[in-house]
Amino acid sequence: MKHQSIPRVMSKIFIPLIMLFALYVQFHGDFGPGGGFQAGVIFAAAVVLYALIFGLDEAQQVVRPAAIEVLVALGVLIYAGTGVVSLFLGGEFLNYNVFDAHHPAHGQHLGILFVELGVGITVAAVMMSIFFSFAGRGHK
Amino acid sequence: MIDAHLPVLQIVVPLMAAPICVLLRRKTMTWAFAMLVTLFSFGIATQLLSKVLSDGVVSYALGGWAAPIGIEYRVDVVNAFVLLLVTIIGSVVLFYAPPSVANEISGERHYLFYASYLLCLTGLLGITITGDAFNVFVFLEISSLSSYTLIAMGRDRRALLASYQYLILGAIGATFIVIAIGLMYMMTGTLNMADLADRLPAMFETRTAMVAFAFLTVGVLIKLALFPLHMWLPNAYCYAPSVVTAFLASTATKVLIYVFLRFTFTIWGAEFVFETLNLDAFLIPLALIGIYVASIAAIYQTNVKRLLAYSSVAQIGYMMLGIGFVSVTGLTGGIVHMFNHAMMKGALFLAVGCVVLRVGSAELADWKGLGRRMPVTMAAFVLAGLGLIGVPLTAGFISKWYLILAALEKGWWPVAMLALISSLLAVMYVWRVVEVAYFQKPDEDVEIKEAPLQMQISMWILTLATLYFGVSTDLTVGVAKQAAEWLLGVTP
Amino acid sequence: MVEIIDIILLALMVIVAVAASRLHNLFMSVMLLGVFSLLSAAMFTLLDAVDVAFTEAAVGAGVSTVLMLGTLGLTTREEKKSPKNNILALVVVVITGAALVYGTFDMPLYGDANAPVNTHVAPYYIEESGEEIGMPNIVTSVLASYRGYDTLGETTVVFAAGIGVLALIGRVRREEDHS
Amino acid sequence: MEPGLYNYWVAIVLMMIGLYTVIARSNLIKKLIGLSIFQVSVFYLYISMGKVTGGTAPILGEGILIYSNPIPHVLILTAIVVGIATSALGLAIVVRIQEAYHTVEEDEILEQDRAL
Repeated sequence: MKHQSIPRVMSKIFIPLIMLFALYVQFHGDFGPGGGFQAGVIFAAAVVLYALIFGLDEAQQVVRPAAIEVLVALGVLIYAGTGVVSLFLGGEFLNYNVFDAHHPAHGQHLGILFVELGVGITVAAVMMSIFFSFAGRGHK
Repeated sequence: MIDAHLPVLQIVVPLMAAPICVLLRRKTMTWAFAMLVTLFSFGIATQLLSKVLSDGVVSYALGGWAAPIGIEYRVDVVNAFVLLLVTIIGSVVLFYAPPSVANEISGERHYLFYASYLLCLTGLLGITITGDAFNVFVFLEISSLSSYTLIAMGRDRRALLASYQYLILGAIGATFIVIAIGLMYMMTGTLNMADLADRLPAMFETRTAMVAFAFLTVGVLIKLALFPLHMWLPNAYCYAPSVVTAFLASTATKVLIYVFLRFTFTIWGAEFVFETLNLDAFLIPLALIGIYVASIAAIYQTNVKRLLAYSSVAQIGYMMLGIGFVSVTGLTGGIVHMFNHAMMKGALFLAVGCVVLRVGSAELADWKGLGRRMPVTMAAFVLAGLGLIGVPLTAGFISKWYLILAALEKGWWPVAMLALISSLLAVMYVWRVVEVAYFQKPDEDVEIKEAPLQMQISMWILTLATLYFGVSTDLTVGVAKQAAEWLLGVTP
Repeated sequence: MVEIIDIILLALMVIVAVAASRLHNLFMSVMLLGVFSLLSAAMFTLLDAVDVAFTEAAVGAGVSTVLMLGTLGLTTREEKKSPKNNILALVVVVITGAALVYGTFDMPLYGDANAPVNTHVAPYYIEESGEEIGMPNIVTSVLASYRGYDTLGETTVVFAAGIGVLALIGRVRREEDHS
Repeated sequence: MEPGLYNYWVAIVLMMIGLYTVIARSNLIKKLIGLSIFQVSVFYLYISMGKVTGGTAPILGEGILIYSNPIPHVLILTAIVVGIATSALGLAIVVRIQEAYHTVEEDEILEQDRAL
């Protein structure tokens, strides 16, 4: 599809919108349906779309495989790290109340924000990595 | 501070170490780091066991939410013992790993191998420590997915199909467990194990409860490979990398046996399972048939890894036999055998790994004359093999002693006889290897070196453990007896 | 009205599942699996599980379909007719299904507000989460906080699958081959 | 129509279609398709048990008195993720099998191995 202009132009409009929607889903999970997992999948979908239209090599220039591997690990570390921080603040593992000594609910908000971010990063990175692995297998 | 958080650190430390391995990437560094982390988990497990033995049950509310609102970690003498077992094997096998892994897996994937190894360890520990039924499923999948990866990394192409078949059966087993947990939840409204134990008895009369128990049992039995649901095991153990075989054979099925114990005794209660449903009437024959069929199959194998894999299926039969007696002696025998078999099978598979490194094959035909060419490795193999048979002064004797004692206690002479006679089959399959290694001349005369010291140290630790626990039984039988009493509710 | 939609959806799901199972064209089978996921997502919405519906649509109809199609591209599009006799499979499935149906007869009826699931633990989340967590979406509160540890496990499962795929079919880094 | 047990039965029928496909088919991809159907049907069983008649989605709002049970939703969100993780890994293995054996039919693979 590299040389067809309609998909190329359309995707240039849609990919930013998809990414924006992913961010909306990521941070709106407290109010409506959504959260890190769904956001991660949608974000990865944007990159997959880019790869389908502009080619795998082009996409891997934008998101380098080495960077994806770092992100795969980073998400889990953010999630578990949130728990470790709560340990150091004197609470049980993943007890977000301790993040804000005066308003436990604020602490909960903060904690959920972080862990959802961790989920989002790992899921997006894993989905991209899996897609690149499959696509790269047929590429050679 | 650390003391209060021991239960969660047991899991979170190896869990976080896996992504850190991915970040480290360099093979020596990832191994060294993984080694450090595994030893640390081993330290935590010893601490936990001594804490449980002196203070009783340790409970930890994750997220600060008390059960049943939140997820609870609950350590008693039963799972503290299993945690210790898994971390011992995890450390010893990991110490052994580098030369063998370097030989069997291409270098640029070593960091992924060690990350998966840590994840598998995390999953097994997580299943063991948790007090929440659904959490068991989540950690079961962590360990399963990483073991599918580890098995598929074997260098023979048959490893791929073995891993795939394990994946399919494992997924079916796990889905059965999910169905069962769903039905249990449906009837009680809770997922916490202690809360389930309180609320399930009111539902024992319902057909739903019975079906839930049936699905749970089938799901767990697939995963722990009790005959005739063992189809995935021989190929998976045979074609996996040597290190993976040694690790999984000594831990994965043991942890699933623990899950079986936990669900039947703690959650459903021995009375319902064995008196209302009469599970023992089904378990004991199955265990005995399994012992015989798998032992005979082992005799006919031409590959040492596969031979030992069939022997594992048979040994699982002994453990389930002990559980089926539903007595303190029987359960003690089952639990001790879990521990002792992990040591013996670990030693045997590590010895096979040494041979594979130097000879390049686990085919029996290539083992001719190994007794003279790799005397140290083969000596360990023979000693651990004697344990498998159940020769006195080895650990295997202790566990079989208790199993036979339990049968006699019940007055079940035929069962005791059958268990005793089955040892002859073990003599036969161990002898086949010994005969080839010591009494047959090699086809060609090439010099073969012993495996590197690092590998031999690990192998001998487990071999000597087999001998040590055949003489000194304070740790094994002592703790196992307490665990058995705890499970049967006869502890004061 | 809702019941009619229910029945139509369920009937469609059964038809699609049977077709996906029977067709020998794997491409169509995979597409039907995607349709099956979408239909179940619709069903989940009717059952008030909006979060689950969203995820099932994104995962079942999206990710899973893409991965399956990717695999078909690398392997084959046609399933060979299997000569195997399937009586054994049929027996296993019939027994399993019959056991499950037998189990349903003592289940609480569908939609019963007094079923154990709706009277124990769940009311706590519904009543207290607004105060304790301060978020309107109860599913998010339970997922990320009350049972947040399960979600850590879930993220780890995704991680495990990620490095598994990388280990099996990932790109081999050329620069490390020389060292 | 009085709601009763019928949707549990439909869930069971769907599960069995999936399970049958997993056990009976020889094509490795088809088995994974069957596994997905099996798992999604189990999700449906879970979600059904959390539905409360007259309830709404468990998102707190003014003037809403009855909510459906959020716990099955949470559990199934986790299970969906586990399901796709298993499928992805399974498909990766299938790709490797195709490269090693040039077929994805289980019986043909076993035949090739036996021929060795």
